[in-house]
Amino acid sequence: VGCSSDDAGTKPNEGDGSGSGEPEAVEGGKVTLGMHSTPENQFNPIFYTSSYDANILNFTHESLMTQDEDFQYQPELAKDWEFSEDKREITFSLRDDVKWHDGEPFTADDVVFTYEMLADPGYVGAGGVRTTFVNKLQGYEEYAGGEADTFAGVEKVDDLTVKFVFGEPSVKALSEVNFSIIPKHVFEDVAIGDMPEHEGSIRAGEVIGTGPFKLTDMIENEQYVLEANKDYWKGAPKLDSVVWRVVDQSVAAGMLEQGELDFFPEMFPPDDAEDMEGKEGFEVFSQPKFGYQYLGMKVNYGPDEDLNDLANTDLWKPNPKLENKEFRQAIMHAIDRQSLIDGFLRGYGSIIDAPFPPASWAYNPDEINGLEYNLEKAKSLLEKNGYVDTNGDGYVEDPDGNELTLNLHYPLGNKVRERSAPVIVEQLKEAGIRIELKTPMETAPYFTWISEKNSDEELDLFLAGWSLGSGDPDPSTIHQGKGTMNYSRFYDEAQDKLLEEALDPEKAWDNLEYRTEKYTAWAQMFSDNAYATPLYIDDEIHVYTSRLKGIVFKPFSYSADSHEWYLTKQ
Amino acid sequence: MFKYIIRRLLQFIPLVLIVTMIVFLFAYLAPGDALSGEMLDPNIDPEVYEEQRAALGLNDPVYVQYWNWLKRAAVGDFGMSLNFKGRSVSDLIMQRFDNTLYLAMFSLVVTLVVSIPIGMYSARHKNSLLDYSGTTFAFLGLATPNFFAALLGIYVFSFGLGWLPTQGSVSSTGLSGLDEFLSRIHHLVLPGITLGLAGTASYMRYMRSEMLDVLGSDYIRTARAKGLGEKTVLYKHTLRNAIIPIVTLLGIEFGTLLGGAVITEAVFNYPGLGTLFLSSVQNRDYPVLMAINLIAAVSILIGNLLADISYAAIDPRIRLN
Amino acid sequence: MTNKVLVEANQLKMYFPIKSGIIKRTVGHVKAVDDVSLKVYEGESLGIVGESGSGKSTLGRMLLRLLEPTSGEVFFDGDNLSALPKRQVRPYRRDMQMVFQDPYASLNPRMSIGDLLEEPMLVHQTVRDRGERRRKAEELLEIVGLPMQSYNKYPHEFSGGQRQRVGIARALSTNPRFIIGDEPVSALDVSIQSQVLNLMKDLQKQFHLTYVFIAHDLSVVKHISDRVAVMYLGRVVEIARKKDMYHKPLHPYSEALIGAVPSTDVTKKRKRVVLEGELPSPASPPKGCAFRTRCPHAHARCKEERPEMVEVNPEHFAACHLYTNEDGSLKRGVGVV
Amino acid sequence: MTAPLLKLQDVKTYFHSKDRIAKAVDGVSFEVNEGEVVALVGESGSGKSMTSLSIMGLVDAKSKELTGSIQLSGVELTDLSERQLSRIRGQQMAMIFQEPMTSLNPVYTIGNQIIETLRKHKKISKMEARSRAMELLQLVGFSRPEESLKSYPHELSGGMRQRVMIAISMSCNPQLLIADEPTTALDVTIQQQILDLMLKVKDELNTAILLITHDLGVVAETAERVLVMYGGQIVEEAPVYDLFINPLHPYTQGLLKSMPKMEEDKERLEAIKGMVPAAHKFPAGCRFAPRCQMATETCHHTTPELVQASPTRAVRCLLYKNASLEADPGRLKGGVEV
Amino acid sequence: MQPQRTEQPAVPLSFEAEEKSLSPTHLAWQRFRKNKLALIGVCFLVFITIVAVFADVIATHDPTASQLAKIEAKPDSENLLGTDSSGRDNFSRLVHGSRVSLTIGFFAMLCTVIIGGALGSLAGFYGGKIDGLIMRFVDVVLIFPFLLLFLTIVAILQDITIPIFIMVIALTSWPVMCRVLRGKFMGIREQEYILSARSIGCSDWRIIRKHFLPNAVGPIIVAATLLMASLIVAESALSFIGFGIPQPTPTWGNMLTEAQSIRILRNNPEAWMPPGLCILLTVLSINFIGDGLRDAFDSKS
Ligand SMILES: Nc1ncnc2c1ncn2[C@@H]1O[C@H](COP(=O)(O)OP(=O)(O)OP(=O)(O)O)[C@@H](O)[C@H]1O
Ligand SMILES: Nc1ncnc2c1ncn2[C@@H]1O[C@H](COP(=O)(O)OP(=O)(O)OP(=O)(O)O)[C@@H](O)[C@H]1O
Ligand SMILES: [Mg+2]
Ligand SMILES: [Mg+2]
Ligand code: NI
Repeated sequence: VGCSSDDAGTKPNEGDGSGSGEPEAVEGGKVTLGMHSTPENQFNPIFYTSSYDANILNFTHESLMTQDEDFQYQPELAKDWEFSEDKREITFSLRDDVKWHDGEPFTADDVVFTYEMLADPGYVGAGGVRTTFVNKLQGYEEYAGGEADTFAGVEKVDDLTVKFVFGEPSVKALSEVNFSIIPKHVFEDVAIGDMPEHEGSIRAGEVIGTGPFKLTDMIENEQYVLEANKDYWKGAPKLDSVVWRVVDQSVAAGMLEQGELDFFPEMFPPDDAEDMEGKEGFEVFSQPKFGYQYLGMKVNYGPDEDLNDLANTDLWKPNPKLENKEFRQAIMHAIDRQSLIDGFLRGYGSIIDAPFPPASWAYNPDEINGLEYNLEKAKSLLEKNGYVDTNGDGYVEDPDGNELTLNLHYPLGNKVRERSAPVIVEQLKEAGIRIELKTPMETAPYFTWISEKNSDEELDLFLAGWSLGSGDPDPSTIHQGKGTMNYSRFYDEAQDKLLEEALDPEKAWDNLEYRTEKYTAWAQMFSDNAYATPLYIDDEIHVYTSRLKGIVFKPFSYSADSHEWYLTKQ
Repeated sequence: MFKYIIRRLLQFIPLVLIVTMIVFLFAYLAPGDALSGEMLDPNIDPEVYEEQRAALGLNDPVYVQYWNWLKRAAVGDFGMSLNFKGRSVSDLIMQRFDNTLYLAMFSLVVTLVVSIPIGMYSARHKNSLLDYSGTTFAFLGLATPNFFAALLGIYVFSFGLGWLPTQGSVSSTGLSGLDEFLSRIHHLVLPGITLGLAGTASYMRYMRSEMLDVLGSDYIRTARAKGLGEKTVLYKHTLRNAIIPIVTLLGIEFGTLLGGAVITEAVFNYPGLGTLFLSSVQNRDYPVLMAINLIAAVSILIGNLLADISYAAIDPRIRLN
Repeated sequence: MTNKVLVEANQLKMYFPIKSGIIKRTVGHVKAVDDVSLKVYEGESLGIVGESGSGKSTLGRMLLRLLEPTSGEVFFDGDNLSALPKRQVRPYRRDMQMVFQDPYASLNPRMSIGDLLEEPMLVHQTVRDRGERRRKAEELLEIVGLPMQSYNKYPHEFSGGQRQRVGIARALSTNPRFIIGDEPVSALDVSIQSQVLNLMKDLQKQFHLTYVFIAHDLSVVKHISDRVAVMYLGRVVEIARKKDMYHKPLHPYSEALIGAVPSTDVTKKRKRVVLEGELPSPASPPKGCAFRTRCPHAHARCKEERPEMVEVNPEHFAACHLYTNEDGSLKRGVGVV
Repeated sequence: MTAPLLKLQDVKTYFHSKDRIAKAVDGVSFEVNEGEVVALVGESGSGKSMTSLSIMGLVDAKSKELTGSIQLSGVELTDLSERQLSRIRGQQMAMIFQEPMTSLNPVYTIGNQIIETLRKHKKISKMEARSRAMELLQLVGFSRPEESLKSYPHELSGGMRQRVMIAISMSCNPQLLIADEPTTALDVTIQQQILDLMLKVKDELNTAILLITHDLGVVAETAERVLVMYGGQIVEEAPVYDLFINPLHPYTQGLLKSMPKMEEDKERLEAIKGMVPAAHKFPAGCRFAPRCQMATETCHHTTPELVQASPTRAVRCLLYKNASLEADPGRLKGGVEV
Repeated sequence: MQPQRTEQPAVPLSFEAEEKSLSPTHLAWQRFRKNKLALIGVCFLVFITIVAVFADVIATHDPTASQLAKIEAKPDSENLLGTDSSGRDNFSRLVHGSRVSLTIGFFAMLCTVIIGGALGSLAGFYGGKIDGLIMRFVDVVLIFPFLLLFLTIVAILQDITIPIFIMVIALTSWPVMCRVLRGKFMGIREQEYILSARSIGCSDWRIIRKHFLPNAVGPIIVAATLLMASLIVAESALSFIGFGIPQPTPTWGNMLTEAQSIRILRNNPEAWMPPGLCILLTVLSINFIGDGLRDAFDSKS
């Protein structure tokens, strides 16, 4: 697929047209990119976990399909595909001109191998987390459980044809199988347990993909050198190399100005972005991220011991403080979300009215209400439900007249989220709700804690974020009663039903309108039930030197056509 | 002298053992199995869970666990990192250890090269301009938080003047020989100086007061009475005596540097043990945490040992007892 | 001076362990005091002289049970102090006191003279009334010749001699019967030293005190003592009445020691025994007679056998093989002059 | 008689501090001849050490003020630069200090410390210096000088260190040796050895010794001439025999009487009351007057001068100014050379 | 028996009768008063303490309240020092921060002194085995760098609040104090006046109380002040890496952390300069006071 800024990016590279005349392109050249945390140095797509490793993998590995700015799937390693009648099978025909970085041809064997590995009985034990890409496929349970010798879910038809077989028809089928392919010839003799430590997963020069760049050198934790793959099937990249450097967010602006960095994608701090926008020689591009931040409420605790029975709502215990729906709504109305965006995000963000990214087709804000900031309404809801300040301390007591304090937990790591926590406390104070702000925890232990500390009454409110990736907007994982990330432990039959309906293959197949309708109805119920408040979507901010051209920004990716990137003279 | 070193080495062993015990205890207290880095999935079948625990030796008596861990630690096997999937702790540490070592060494050298001459000069020329400036610098150095000095340094020398790099340990890959060395030094200047700031300040003061003490001592009066020139008195008789107490401090300073490295490395994104430690704290990567603690403690012990040996080398009184 | 024994030391030994190695093993002992027996009669003053490190202070401290002896006993007024548990020794402290060498270090710099003088009365509850205590303290000041205003002052405001007076007053404050002076004048200048010596002599008479007076200055000891004991390497080598000791020392060491004192008598030039070498280390004293390494009269027997203390002349004891035969009996003709 | 080796004239060493002047040495004049042993006695704080340090040019304080004239072999020391002085120190005049324990540099072998002095002042090779150092050690009574050269100060006892100090000070055959209380820290038996050694060395090398001490016994046995210091001044000067037989100054008399003596038995000592005044608050008039039993009213107002009582004796006391020595012979008992 | 005067006439004392006699503490104070730097230090510290005490009166803004409309605002009449990146009033945070920073510094120091002091004096007083045991313990703790130890404990505890922060500081930094006190006690133990007290029959407790402590108090205070200074610096450093007192509690360290961003460093000096200066000046003052006290207590000078 020939890609130019015209047919791909929603927002074409602004540098293109500006200035007097087109600056002259230079041959080759090196582009230095900045990221602010160290990768974990795991460059095997089936094992990496950190998004910083993904920064590198994005240049080196490819999947069967790619998505356009409308999230529609477009061919990549697969030329095209077709569904079977019963919608349970997809057959991909692969390109024949793709070569791995080491010159080996890319074939159906690689695809099958990749998915077999994902379903391997030892995969989870070796630290793999990406079973969602295989667990809907036919025969997964048997294969992963070690009962079957072959994986029925993926099948090589011929050297350039692969067939995926689902257990049930799924409307999300394409997104559920679209995963980076790893080379069989490198890993076939490696036991799955040893794969994460294998050279091909960690060593520069040994990491083999099909992408436009190959990882040739690195100083771990500092620099990752990606050199052009001259044999790239879309054509040799225009740049000679792309170098990732790990730099602190706080000095990113300075380093760009110093010319030490050319491009700081996605994570450029919003505070500095304003400054950079005015600067000559730099381009700032921002768009909403593909995820959102929310304030969760622990509506139910439980299950006490056995996390296996997460979905067994009978084992749940209601959190008495948050049982009242209108009280929860009052909390929702008391939060001035726009002020968070204007303040902490410097406007680089937007509020959302439904738990979908605005760029997604599922997002239909006009139809949904009940999330607006309305202090009066919050107060009247409180009063109506008997939450009044009886002892004159400025805070409401619960209907029984007991003092009411909710505690709010939040994780460290995301500066804006950290800063918004105390503001939420204040805003709720305005409404008369007393919040006790708890000591923040580091991200990783925090999420373990909020999902596990279920029997403990010390958790009422929590801040969290949710990222959808570029996949299907289906929110089941976090919002369905049995969802693994349903930290709120909220369950409502009617609401859950809508989610199920939205995925009903009968009606939803290739019918985005139908799904939009269902999701809109669901979103309304979501906001009525008020067990979580979507706070804002922050923008991803990209800052790069004006000399760098050819970047295509999709709502979820900036590196899609990196082989087209080029530099111009000053 | 040789006997002294042997004796010190023998004393070293029980201390290392105690240190390992403490680290083991910490790891034992920490959630999960911080010793092997195996995180057991608590969601699995309790029977299987128990089996796995038993297989990992988690049900053994504490001392057996300690012994097994010690045996593994002795050959550098600290288990797997929880955070860095598929990486062994020793691998992670090896990767960064040399960087921190360079940083600590560089800053130690800067500290000594700056503080000793200035301290000496200040003592010789009490109340001179340089003495006052030195004292002022020392006071300021002790009162300025390390990270703040680092930030100011970046602001002025990297972004203001553009002289020094702010991030990382080397400018690019593929360098070798002299180029690499120079690039590394270039990258060490700012972190090294900020890391050594507090040390420099306090050593300067130490040196000054030690020099003053020694200059007022009887044997210096003797040296003068013998008609020795000022230079001999100063460099031969005073310096060596004044430096003795400083040398003993060096062992401790080594520890301070390792601790300070956590902050300095964080500011400069310097890929050393400090940043690894910090990220391990943030991610509760206990196996890495414990291993770094152990390494730091052992490094300090070695530092102390070296300090003691050099102490003995310059102070003949030590060798007797 | 009566013949009543007030303090008696019986085979006192004090071995300080020398520790070394990783686990601080005891590798040897400093025999600071090695088998010393002596009697102090009520009302007398016994001088103890010897070179630095010969164990004088250690002996003095053991007599007061400020140090636990390695072995041996101390009797005070007939009571065996060594047999008493530590707590029960405290009441005895009223009767026995000490004056220290360094007037600058022996008074707590943070207590006023009044506090210092009253502390013993407080500790022993001898004077319970506050006013009474103050009166007593002022009386003590008067006794040692310090002005009343000193009561509120602090040690740093006094000169060495004055401090030593405070130290003496403090020692007197419990009305003791026995005082040990551990080189109480050696840190003082001659002119001040004589003031303090006079004072101590006066007080002895006035309060019928018994003194053990430790000094390394033989002329001072001679001035103040009735009897003198000479110590060498943790042992008493000679003990005699002052006159006997100074006019006819028996032990070669005493002889040398006395001879070594520079004389102010410019009219006569004396002939002296000058000792070779220095005091051996008390950690490894020579076998046999400890003094033999420096003794001009050392002979074969001195190497082998440790001399016992014998009464060579009445009330004149010495531990030297010059005066005994192989069987331990007194040599003929060496004794009575 | 030839010109004196050392000649001090009206030497004053004052220390200035914010609110006071400490007159540590206040107008001291005396002479030391070649090969002579002169003792400087006085109580603690009387300025003995300051006098000696002033001679050596080693008074080491920013706030000091040194006036008067100090001549060594006719060379005016006060005019010399530090560099010139350092050539004289150790070479022509040497000094031994009171504290043998701290006077040697603990980190160098004694051989090193002796050789360094030799090499500084004499242009000789290392080997020569070494053998000379061994000779010196032999001279001061080390039986195995070869080994002793290699030992460190802490391995030696006090007496041995003091001997090393003597060896160092004698290494360049100085004409003048200043010994500042060289034996006070030592035991009597050792003291005797050290004093004998000093005298022996003196006889061999014909060195003049300025012996500073507060021990009158030492003075009587070692010195030929005595200077008595009190309050930063010399109050009496006399040949040793005369001084002990017939002290003139009431202070000297008091000192002698307050000493317990081996030769005589006294029930009581006669003490001088009070104590030495501090250097920054000397009383007006005669500095000894407040403690003097013979002090008259005038003594408290009039400052006495050092008067030459006889060719060899001088005294600073009004008793001898008002009434000349001859006029009141009754006061002076015994053999004064008049 | 009437005490009779000795024949020796009373010695005229060197001081006049009416001259007021000064205790060593008084003298130390007099020497301290002559130390200009230390006095300036005291003045500044008193000033800061007053500010801390009256923080509510001086700064009327809520130091934790964000004004979202005014983020990183330049100073104006309402926000005298502008606002920080959370829109909180810098001036108010500075003023209230003094309270938190000083309290933390002080209590952390106090706890350290109590733990280290108690163990140190035990070791110094009894010596021998107890001393050996305590000192080995100290050695072992000191083998771990302060920051690593601190962070490890925090990682295990998983929670930081002010009391925990203070306790962990005390747990990790007591050995220093312990050594100071032990050294001092050891020194005092060798003094003759302790022997003198023993010979008089004082109990151990009285000896500690009357003879050890008053003489050790000077060095304790000196060490404690210097410790407090370094703890204030340590607090800010810990804030910087995110292990200090959690936001939004205002501490100087938390404020200074804002300067992490080069932009604020460059554009908003009014945001980081005041807390930076406050830390600097406070630490300097405390150090000056410490030095002054050392000189004052050390009567040799
Ligand atoms: N606490 C101790 N531990 C070990 N050795 C000790 C101790 N106290 C004294 N000694 C040793 O015991 C010996 C005798 O010491 P002591 O103080 O009794 O001598 P002294 O005769 O009083 O000497 P001086 O005249 O110097 O006071 C010395 O060698 C000394 O080093
Ligand atoms: N640097 C100084 N500043 C002020 N006064 C000083 C200084 N050095 C010495 N003094 C004073 O000078 C006086 C004489 O001191 P010096 O040391 O000469 O006495 P000394 O006779 O040697 O006494 P000692 O027998 O104690 O050695 C003393 O009162 C002392 O306080
Ligand atoms: Mg003694
Ligand atoms: Mg002197
Ligand atoms: Ni981050």
